[in-house]
Amino acid sequence: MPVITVREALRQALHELMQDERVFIIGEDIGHYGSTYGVTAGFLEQYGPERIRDAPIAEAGIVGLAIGAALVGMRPIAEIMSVNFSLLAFDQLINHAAKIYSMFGGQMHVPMVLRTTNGWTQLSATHSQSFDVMFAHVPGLKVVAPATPYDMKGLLRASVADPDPVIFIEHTLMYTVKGEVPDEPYEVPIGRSALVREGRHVTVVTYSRMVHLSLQAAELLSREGIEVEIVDLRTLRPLDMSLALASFKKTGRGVVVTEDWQSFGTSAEIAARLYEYGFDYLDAPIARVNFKEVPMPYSKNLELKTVITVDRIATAIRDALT
Amino acid sequence: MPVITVREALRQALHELMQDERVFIIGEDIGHYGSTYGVTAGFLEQYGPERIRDAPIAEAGIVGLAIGAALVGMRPIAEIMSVNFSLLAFDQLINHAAKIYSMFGGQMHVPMVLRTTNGWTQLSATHSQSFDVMFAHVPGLKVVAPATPYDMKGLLRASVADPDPVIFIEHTLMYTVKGEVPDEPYEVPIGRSALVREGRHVTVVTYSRMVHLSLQAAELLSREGIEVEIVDLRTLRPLDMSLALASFKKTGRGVVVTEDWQSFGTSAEIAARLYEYGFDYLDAPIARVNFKEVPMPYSKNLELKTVITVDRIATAIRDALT
Amino acid sequence: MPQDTAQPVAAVGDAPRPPDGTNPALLMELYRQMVLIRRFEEKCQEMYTKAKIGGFLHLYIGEEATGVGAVSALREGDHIFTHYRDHGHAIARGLDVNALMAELFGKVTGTGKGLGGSMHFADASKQFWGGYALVGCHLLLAVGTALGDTMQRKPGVTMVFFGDGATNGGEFYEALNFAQLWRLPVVFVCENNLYAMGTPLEVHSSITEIYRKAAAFDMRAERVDGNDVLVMREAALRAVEHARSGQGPVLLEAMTYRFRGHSAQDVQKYRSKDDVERRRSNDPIEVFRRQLLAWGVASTTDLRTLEHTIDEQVEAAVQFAEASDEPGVEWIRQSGVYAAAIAVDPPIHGE
Amino acid sequence: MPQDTAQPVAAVGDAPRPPDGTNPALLMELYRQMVLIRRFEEKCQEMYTKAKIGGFLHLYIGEEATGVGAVSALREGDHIFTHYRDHGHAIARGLDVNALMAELFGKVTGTGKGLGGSMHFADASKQFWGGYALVGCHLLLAVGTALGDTMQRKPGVTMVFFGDGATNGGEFYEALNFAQLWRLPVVFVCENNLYAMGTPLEVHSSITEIYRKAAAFDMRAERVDGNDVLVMREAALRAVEHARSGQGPVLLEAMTYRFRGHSAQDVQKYRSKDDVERRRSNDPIEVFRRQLLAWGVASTTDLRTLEHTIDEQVEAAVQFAEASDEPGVEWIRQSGVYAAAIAVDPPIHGE
Ligand SMILES: Cc1ncc(C[n+]2csc(CCOP(=O)(O)OP(=O)(O)O)c2C)c(N)n1
Ligand SMILES: Cc1ncc(C[n+]2csc(CCOP(=O)(O)OP(=O)(O)O)c2C)c(N)n1
Ligand SMILES: [Mg+2]
Ligand SMILES: [Mg+2]
Repeated sequence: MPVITVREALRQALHELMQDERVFIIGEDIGHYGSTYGVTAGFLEQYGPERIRDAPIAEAGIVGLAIGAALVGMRPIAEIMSVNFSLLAFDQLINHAAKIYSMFGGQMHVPMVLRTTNGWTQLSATHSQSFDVMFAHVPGLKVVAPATPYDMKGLLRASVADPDPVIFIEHTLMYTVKGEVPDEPYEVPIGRSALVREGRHVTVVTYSRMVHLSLQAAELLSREGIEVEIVDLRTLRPLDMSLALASFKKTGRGVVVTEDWQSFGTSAEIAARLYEYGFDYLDAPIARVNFKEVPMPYSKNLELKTVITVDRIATAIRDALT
Repeated sequence: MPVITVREALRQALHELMQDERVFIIGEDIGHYGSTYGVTAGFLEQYGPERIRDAPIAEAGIVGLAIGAALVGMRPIAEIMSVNFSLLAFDQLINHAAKIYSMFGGQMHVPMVLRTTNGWTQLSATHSQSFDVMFAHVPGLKVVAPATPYDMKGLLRASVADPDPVIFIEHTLMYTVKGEVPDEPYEVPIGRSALVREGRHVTVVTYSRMVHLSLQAAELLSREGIEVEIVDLRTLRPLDMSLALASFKKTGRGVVVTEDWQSFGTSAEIAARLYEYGFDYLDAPIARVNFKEVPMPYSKNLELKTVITVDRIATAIRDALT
Repeated sequence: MPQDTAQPVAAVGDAPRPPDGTNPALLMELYRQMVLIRRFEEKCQEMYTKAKIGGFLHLYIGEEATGVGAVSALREGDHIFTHYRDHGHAIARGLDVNALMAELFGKVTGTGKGLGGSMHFADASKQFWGGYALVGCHLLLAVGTALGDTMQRKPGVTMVFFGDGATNGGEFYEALNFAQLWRLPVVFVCENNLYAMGTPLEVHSSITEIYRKAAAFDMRAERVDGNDVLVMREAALRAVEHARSGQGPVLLEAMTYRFRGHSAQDVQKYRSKDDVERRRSNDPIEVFRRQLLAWGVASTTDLRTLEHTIDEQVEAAVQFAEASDEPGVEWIRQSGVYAAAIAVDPPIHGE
Repeated sequence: MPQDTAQPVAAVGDAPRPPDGTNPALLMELYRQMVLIRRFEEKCQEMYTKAKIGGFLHLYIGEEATGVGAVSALREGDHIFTHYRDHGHAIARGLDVNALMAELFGKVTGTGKGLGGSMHFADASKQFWGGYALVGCHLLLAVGTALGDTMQRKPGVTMVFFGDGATNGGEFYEALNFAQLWRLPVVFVCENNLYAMGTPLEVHSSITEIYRKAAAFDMRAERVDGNDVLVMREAALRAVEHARSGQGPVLLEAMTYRFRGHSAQDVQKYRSKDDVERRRSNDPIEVFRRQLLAWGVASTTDLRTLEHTIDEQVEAAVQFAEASDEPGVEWIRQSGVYAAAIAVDPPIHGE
């Protein structure tokens, strides 16, 4: 199977999806500029300005228009280049996209996808956040955050095919991550977690970029005789805990790694579920590894102390075993 | 001590605060209309339009202006009449109010308060939500959600006196709740939970309106010989778990009651902390009582099945003991 | 230049005969709709007092000419979005009055199966995409359907209703910019009833001639007398034609007035009884009724008969709503939340 | 009427002598600031390439006349807000160049102790309230300081900078409405450099004369040549005077152009090298330099000496930044998050 980057996998998926006339892309700087992270570079030239819609800087508008177009049979892919800007579209996402199906008694539905990115690299406090927990909290939204090129392609296709609004979360530091991806079209189902590494001593539950850091930590620890099992959630809503719980029953020890602030963040729900459903197998408190709870500092030195490193994960795993 | 309603307690606090020339109130329909929930009724007449500022329907604007005014020495109290509309101001709250102190290296701070309301009563999907978890997740914000008239007055005063941005969450179904409130000014400190009922069998951790329903459930259960201890968190960020943990060490059993969706909601963090820090005292999984995870239906019948009732709390407590 | 696109206030229709192109049947139909809205709303108030209806109730009484005139300019295939004050637009678009009353009663036979209530009337089969309760935020959805239609080469026009208060929020301006930038077929109808809840127009908006806000986008705009159903209809026809022919969106500012409070809770401190009485003397239904009689379109008996039929229709709607069942618990399961619910293990709380 | 408040494009300052009220010292000061900005920015680019500076870097090269001219119209007690492209405004306001470079290096001697970086220069002591990175959203804060000043009967004027791209987001309009509604002393300065990142003006905005957007609020507005520092200054003086005298806010649209990419990452696919070269021939610094020489304000030697001093100053700033310490870990504790941190038990994660 060809080995390609996350960026390439997303491009493949988008090219395939653009074969469907109902699909179009709307977002800032996706066309003339050439795409902030290169995902849609060349698309304007290939598909034209009607289907690659460079939008004004109006995030509420981008999402609102996508919802409206979805109501009348289109399959819009809206892009908000950084999740930090998505706060401006929260009303459209939470009060509109997430509600329309249910509030009108199932008469209509909103098959739109919002592609957006988490990420950081000395971008300071307002450009380095994750709002995963805010999206995942909202019934009516589906929330997908894949980690591998394979899942990126398969889940993006599944998201666009899905009749409900999907928040599709990428990561700026993951576009160059490589992996095997079949050339042909395929879908990875929304709402299914994946076992990405087998082990018997401890269960790590994680998703998105932290899958890769957890894998690296596991490699380190393997040399110390610690065998880590890793579950990639892939989807946050609905949340499939079945594999994580199965693993936890085996290991009795859990570490949850999520790239957001700890308090009231995604790791709280994941840990709470492990405790609730894995109660009889609990051998130790479940550890949580997260950002330090501060607005991200610009200074590289401090930033690296705020974010999650392979070392911090490895330490948390070691601690969980003692 | 005089017994007054939550509404009266808030009015007292606001009248006292208005003695400080730096304080003003900005929000929709707080003046001419007479205030949606009556809290500022008569204020326009008493303090005039310069300090009781009826704002256009522009929630981002209301919060943004409050931030700016706070920077130059005012003590703005912004009001968003329903938390459901606050999504429109999320960027101002999260990317601005919460960041300014830290991002500029402590040069300036934002002493503003946002008063807003949770609540429901056949208001359907977009007017019945709680976003407590979203606020509580954000370092840089302080998040207060009192339950009693006494705490409403004392915490509102503390919030306005605080140099940092505070989200002050009221509840539309609580304005008529009564309790003892001293006439004179006093403050209740932000970040301190309270023990509101002593018991020895089970610990209920909750806040805001659910304190009252939990108290009612406790009365019911008391007749069955079950003595429930109840901790009112009062503040969500920073989260003071000391009393809850002390109680949990005694009872080994916990029930978390929060009026929001369960998945990725406030109860997840509260439960996770009980598990983490109370691990050695755990006798049973901690129960969580929440809204059903659906957009709120209008139909009264379904709404009552979606929200939390005294009965549901009582049942959860009984279950936690078996 | 902006001012070129703006028209003076149209005069109240006091012409000696109906305008060209309005035949008696059409005139009677407009009258029927206006009266049906009025009687429906009066019944709602009654049912609210009896606690048959809950939540917020925003009545359209006094504004009937605006909704009826505007919606009459649309045809099948066109789209409507509106706000929480949506009863009038729904009835004008021909939504089933039984289903509307059932919706208010929270019954499964309601337009939204009782899930939405007063603020969320909708009928997808009529492309009446619903009433929305976040002031001004639905305008963006309306621009979206217009975009979708355009991309699919469909001839539909989208009409969206909102109040004067909705023209200060950012979404209003974002919507106008998108619509004009991409020349989308949207007719924005601002119902200027002089108040946003209890806040007077001049207190909430830096300019009080709302149509002039379109100047920021070089958008065609017009202020019209929304109290006169025929004037409103003419203006809407012009606007719809402009939009449908690919010339871009239009902003219509309809001058109107609500005779009741903002919602059933409103005690109306912000205006006097006298103010309201003065406006009532210009009741759009009375004005139109006098015209119909003067023009010989109908006799007093004709109108009485019609009004009687309408009363019966509204009464029947109440019976229908009363007799209907409540929605089932599937609506508070995931199957009521998603078009394609996904089962997971352990299940989502609430299953 | 809206058009009355709008002025024609002011002509490029090609007058045979400097305008009244500009003495040689002032002219030299303006020139010094422009050159300092240019050299500072060039040095930033160099340091970015050397990885001394990280994150996003948005240079002000080509736009110096706008920021310098506008800021020169302010006095002590006035306020400034700006966007992420904030270096020029900070230097024009007299922020310490050493501290600015240290900020870019992420050092504790930086204006924001190294917490903010390039996008977040600030100096509260100069009421330079900072650079903000959410396009258009800081305009509301600026209206807020103006409100605060007004309520405290202080004579301050708030000036806020933003780009052409920022005039399509809802916050821009909300800000203008609040400012005009309450007649607040705000000068909105739109730096129209014809692109929002890589999206051309006519692709993102339904009208390309940004100043005309003020018509929606009856706000005074003017389009000026932001390439000519004296023209810019004159317009800003008029606007500030208007605002300070209680007549309300003003929107200035400054026509300008950036010679570099949007940020250091930009490969500028959206415009040709030729386009940029053509604009470079009208470099605002060169234009002003020629004027100073022609007017006899300075000799070539004077200017060279000045430029040399500036080079040394920038070099010294690099040395200063390099030699400074990194911020301490207290900034990633709660004490670095809150003006009044509250200790709780168990402590917040990260303590
Ligand atoms: C975003 C938002 N803010 C505030 C409200 C509360 N609210 C509901 S209706 C209303 C007044 C709207 O006035 P207008 O737009 O003039 O419409 P009208 O009710 O007069 O028809 C307000 C403030 C809301 N529903 N949504
Ligand atoms: C709300 C928001 N949306 C998008 C962005 C990404 N972004 C940063 S600068 C920019 C372009 C802004 O253009 P303009 O306002 O013209 O200012 P200029 O950079 O040209 O000075 C964009 C889209 C952002 N920072 N904030
Ligand atoms: Mg109104
Ligand atoms: Mg620009």
